[in-house]
Amino acid sequence: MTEPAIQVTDLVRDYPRPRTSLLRASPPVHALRGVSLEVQEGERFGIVGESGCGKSTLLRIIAALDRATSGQVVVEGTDITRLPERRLRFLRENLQLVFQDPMSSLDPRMRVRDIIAEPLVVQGHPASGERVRELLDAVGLSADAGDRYPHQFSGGQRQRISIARALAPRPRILIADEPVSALDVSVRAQVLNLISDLVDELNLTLIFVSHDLSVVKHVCSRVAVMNAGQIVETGPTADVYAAPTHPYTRRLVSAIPTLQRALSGATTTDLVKGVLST
Amino acid sequence: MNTYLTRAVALAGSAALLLVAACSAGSGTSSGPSTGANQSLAIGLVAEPASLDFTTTDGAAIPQALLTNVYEGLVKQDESGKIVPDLAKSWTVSADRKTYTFELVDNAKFTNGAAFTAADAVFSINRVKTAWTTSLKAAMDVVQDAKAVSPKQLQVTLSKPSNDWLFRMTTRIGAMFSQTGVDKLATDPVGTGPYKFGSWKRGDSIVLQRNDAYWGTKPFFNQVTLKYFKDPTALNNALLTGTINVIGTVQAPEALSQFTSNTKYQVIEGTTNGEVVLSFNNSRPVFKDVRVRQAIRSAIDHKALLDTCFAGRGKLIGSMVPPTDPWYEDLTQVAPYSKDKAKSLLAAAGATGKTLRLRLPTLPYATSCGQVVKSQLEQVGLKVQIDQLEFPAAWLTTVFKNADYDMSIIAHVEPRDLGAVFSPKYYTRYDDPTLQQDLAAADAGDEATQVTDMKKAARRISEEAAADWLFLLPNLVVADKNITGLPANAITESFDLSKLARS
Amino acid sequence: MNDEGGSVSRGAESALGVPASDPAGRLDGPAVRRTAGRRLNPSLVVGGIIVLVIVLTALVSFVWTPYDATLVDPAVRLAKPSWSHWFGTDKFGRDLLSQIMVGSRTTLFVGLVAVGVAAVIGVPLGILAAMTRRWSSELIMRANDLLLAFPALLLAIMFGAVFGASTLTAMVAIGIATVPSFARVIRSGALQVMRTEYVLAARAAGRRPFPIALRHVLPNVTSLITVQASVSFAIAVLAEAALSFLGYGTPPPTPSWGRMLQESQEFLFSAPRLAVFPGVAIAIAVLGFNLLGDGLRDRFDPKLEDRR
Amino acid sequence: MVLRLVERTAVLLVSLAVSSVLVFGFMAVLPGDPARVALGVNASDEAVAQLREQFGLDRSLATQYFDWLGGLLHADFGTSYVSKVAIGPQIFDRLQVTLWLVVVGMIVALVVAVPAGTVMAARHRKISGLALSAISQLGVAVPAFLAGILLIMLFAVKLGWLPANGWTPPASDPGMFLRQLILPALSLGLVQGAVLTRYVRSAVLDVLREDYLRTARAKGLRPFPALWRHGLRNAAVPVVTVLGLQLATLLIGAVVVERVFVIPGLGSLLLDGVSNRDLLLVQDVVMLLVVAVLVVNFLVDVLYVALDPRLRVGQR
Repeated sequence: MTEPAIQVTDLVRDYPRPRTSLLRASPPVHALRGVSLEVQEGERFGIVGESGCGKSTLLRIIAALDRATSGQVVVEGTDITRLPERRLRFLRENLQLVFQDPMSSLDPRMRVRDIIAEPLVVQGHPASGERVRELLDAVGLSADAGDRYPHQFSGGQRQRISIARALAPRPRILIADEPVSALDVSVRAQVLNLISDLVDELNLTLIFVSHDLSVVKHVCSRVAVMNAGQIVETGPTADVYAAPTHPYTRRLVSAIPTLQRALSGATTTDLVKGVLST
Repeated sequence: MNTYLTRAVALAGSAALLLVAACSAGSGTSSGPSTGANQSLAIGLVAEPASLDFTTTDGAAIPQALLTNVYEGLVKQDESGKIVPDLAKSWTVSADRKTYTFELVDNAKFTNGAAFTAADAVFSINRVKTAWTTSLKAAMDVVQDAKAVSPKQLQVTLSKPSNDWLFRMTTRIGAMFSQTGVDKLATDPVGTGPYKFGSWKRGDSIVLQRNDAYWGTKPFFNQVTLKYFKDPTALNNALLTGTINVIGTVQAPEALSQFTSNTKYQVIEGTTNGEVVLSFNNSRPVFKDVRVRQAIRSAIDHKALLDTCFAGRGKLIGSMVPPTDPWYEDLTQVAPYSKDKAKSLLAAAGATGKTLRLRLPTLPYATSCGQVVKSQLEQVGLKVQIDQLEFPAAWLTTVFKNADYDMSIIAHVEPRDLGAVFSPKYYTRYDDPTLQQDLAAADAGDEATQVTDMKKAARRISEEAAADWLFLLPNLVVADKNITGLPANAITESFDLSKLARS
Repeated sequence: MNDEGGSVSRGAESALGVPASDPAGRLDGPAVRRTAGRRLNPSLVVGGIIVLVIVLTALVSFVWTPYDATLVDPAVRLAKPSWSHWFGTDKFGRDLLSQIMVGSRTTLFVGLVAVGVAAVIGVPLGILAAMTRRWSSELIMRANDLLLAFPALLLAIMFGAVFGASTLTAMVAIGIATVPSFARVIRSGALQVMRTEYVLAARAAGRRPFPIALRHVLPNVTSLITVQASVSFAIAVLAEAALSFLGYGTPPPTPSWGRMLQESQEFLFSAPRLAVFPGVAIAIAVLGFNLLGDGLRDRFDPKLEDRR
Repeated sequence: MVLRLVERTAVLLVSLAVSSVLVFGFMAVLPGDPARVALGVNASDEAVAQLREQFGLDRSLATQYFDWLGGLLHADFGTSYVSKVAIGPQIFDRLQVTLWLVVVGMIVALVVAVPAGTVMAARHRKISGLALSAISQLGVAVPAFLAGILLIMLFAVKLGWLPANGWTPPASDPGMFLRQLILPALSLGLVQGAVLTRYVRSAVLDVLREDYLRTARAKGLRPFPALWRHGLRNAAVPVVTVLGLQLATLLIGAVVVERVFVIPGLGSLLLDGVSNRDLLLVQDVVMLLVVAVLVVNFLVDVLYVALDPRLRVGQR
């Protein structure tokens, strides 16, 4: 293990804001203000923070779906920060994502079979029905699920389809962006366990993002706490959970009882925030 | 209306104009009602002029409004078609029929205050050759010299005898202008007539005011508004709701029933000069064969056609002569309706199954009649393809100028236009030396010769089927019951307002 | 999301983007989702039936009409409705029912040409505007605004003057004038699609922009296209009637409801039925396509669900 | 906000410039030499050449364009090739007429649409709301000229209450002006109102579903007072937008209505110009209409910002 799977150095992402004055440029929105982190191969790394703290932006830059204003992202030894899209093939094969919203993450006009096979088709692998069935099986869906459309599935099942799609090109890195926060409480654990099992089984590097410290604790060995575009604390999950050093982390940890309550139902506001931040 | 309307077609275009032209009576006779009433009248017409200057702008709309009302000529036509005095009290013709001497009225004055003299007449006649730009000016080419013998005597010398010239002097080219009043013809016409130009609300109406300094019998109405309607239904509605008092031009004869059944209105039906012609392009090989032309004439059931596309109003004619011309003869039986004859003629000519392009101007009567013609011709084994060309611009260029057509339908409304229409230079491309000889003889001879020769010419084009004459447009006028002085026939270019009155 | 910026202009624009023909005006909602198992709404059913009837009538008219629709028969002109002529005849003695039947072909032709032209140009433009970068997108939408300033009827009249009046030229002009509303609506829909996570997933899988447009964006804006097409269809039918009234519409002898209405004018008093039949036909057709559009929109737009 | 105004103004100016090039270009590629068209089929080449010189058509296209544009900026619309009369005063006259028609038509549309749309939304589950919806659907389906013809038949010809057509300037006879204005304004406004009604309905429905209105109703306010106090301002935003767009439709709808009611407005001027091939006149009128639409869109945009406090801040 000579090099980290992902190395992020001093990442900054500003969004322009429309001018409101003739004379001065408007101050930009600072989504990321100098984020650095390292994820080792095979590690399960959690990122936790409130909605709007920059988690999603960070993930997108790591996945080369967005571009940094400054800073550097190195994935498996390659600096992807300035690479043009056509030279990102290795990244597209080795790094996949699972998204938060089970409603929006699957194209409603495609059959599940085609959804799962999409990365394979795009990357020129022979899109064998064999592989799709294998993946459906791996995420716990029956083989005939491939013939159906996403709207015929529940939220939890859709998330399983998302996971199957992410795993299709046999990636080495899996990024999960709040994969369970939009799900019913009853199925959250199932999906979490599925991710956890698959990561073990396939020996993946996992980056797991959540606003919910307790969920992260359940899955990840190491965690970074983000607030307002910055990482305020990094460390083994257990340590951070047990002895938070940063005031913000302390607040998060102390809020867990409330979160417990949230888990049992009163999640509307959180969810709305979550939806708005994406 | 554009300047490029030539001769007959000029008027033809706006079906209306022709329909309306009212005829004028001798103004010397004092049969009109007394003036002094401060009454006004509104007349609904169809085509609005684009300009008030008919010396540079073609089209029937301007003389319809201004001739005999604002402008007067030396002579004019009465309702029976006879040429009678106007600004000339009398005239004599020399023995060689080349010199005309006119005695002018004494007290005529232009509305700009200037007196009308022989010098103005010379100026007006010469100005046709120099300043006019419309194609109608050609009728003045025959004039060799015009001179003022005295302020009230005018002498005009022609280069060759021409009956037609004096007749043309009753039309717009004979209009008398003031030497000091031709600066703003397009917007401020100056003439000697019973009315003077009042105002013009473009897109809406022209107002004429009574000329209180008029030399002849002053008109009854103090003010006449000529209101223009593009839409025939709107025109009818305007009369029904009292916005206007007279429909000068009924464009939708089918709608007449609502007036005939109503005692508040009078409907006047007479004739016009407007022959609705199904014209053939005689330069096309298929039409060089007289049998094809005759077949088409026989194939058309004119009575049914008139009933269908003009509600049966109008008159059937067999040649290019309206009943108001002295040389009129009923020629409708030259080519009686017979499908069998048409079929056999076509078969003999080997033209059965041929496709003909009927290129119609976008005018209501042409569109209507075209569909009937198509249907009737197809029943005898011809194929007809209808094209619509926007009138005036597209039709004039394609059909009239370039003769790129097989058949067309248009009303030729200029008076006495037989010779002009059936000529090799015209869009009919009708090249017939015999006809030209007859016409030349008619123009040069005395009045009796003229009638004989014109009859010959009219019969010849009918027998040769130079075209088919679908019908003669009727003069359909609807007015409030109490309006008097409306002429039955419309055979001049103007809508004569001078004799109108309210009883 | 890097176009989170210019929200002011976007907001204003997408609201402006609601075409004059988008009565519910909710096209910027997440119409990209499909919800199944909804009960049929009355607009959709009624509109669908009307449109179906028109299409069937047009099809039937190819093989059968009571009479030849262009056959002139002076003997029966202006006949009142009877067993032999259900709707009566016009001044040429042509059977009105046959003309109405054949006229439905013209109506469909009119709509198909206009909507076809608008969709073929407008849909790609809208998608392009949604997927390209700010300045080029801005350029497309500004050009679009500019085109919007050239009213349809005006374009049709000018085209008629230049190329000669025909149904085709008039409707190409109407189609071109309809491009902006298509482009706007499709753009706002495509922007929504571009924000979805399945597009992100496709990008993460390495899909390039063009395949994304084809595989994901286009299929997911088809509902918008259908709605817009249906509403534009209604507008085209109205435009043809107006153009016929002005003399720039379908030339004779092709039967057209618009021209029938125009020709009926001089009979308003003596035979009003001549105006009634084509007038009602036009109104029903427009109603049908509008209802269909509304129905489709309601069906595709889950936000509207709680309104019903 | 100031910046936004500047930006919009810049866009407007560029749009105006581009559209002037388009309009000029379209006229320039029209088949037919304007001078020949004006003089007619039989004109001699010399006469055509002379007229070309007189109209300045012998100069380069660029010179002609800038000359035309320069004229427009000084409100000089040039002289008609056909009637030889200055175009500016004509356009100005006709524009006044059309503006009356459009503005009053718009007022009619608003007076119809706002209450009807609000009722339709507030009672969208009730019979009265559905009935109104059905009526508005029918209204949208009727061509404006047909509505005009029907109104004339009923109110002018059958009942004789109002004149069937015609136009009197307000200054010369205000009573007649109003009587003649009623029917055309109604036929323009009712049809447009039917379209607008449906926007009002959907805007009000949106507002009705907003939380603050639910709160207001929860507090016991009845639906209409609740709407009145809280909703209409918010509903006004999309409605104003549509209204702006409709103004363009109205301008063109006026062309047809002017024909039905024999009103000497801009529309009839345009149609006459087209059929007379009075190219410069057509060019001027088209340009004027395009300018009007662009400027209205601009104003709507500005108004939009003013009406919506959220947008005023410049952020969501």
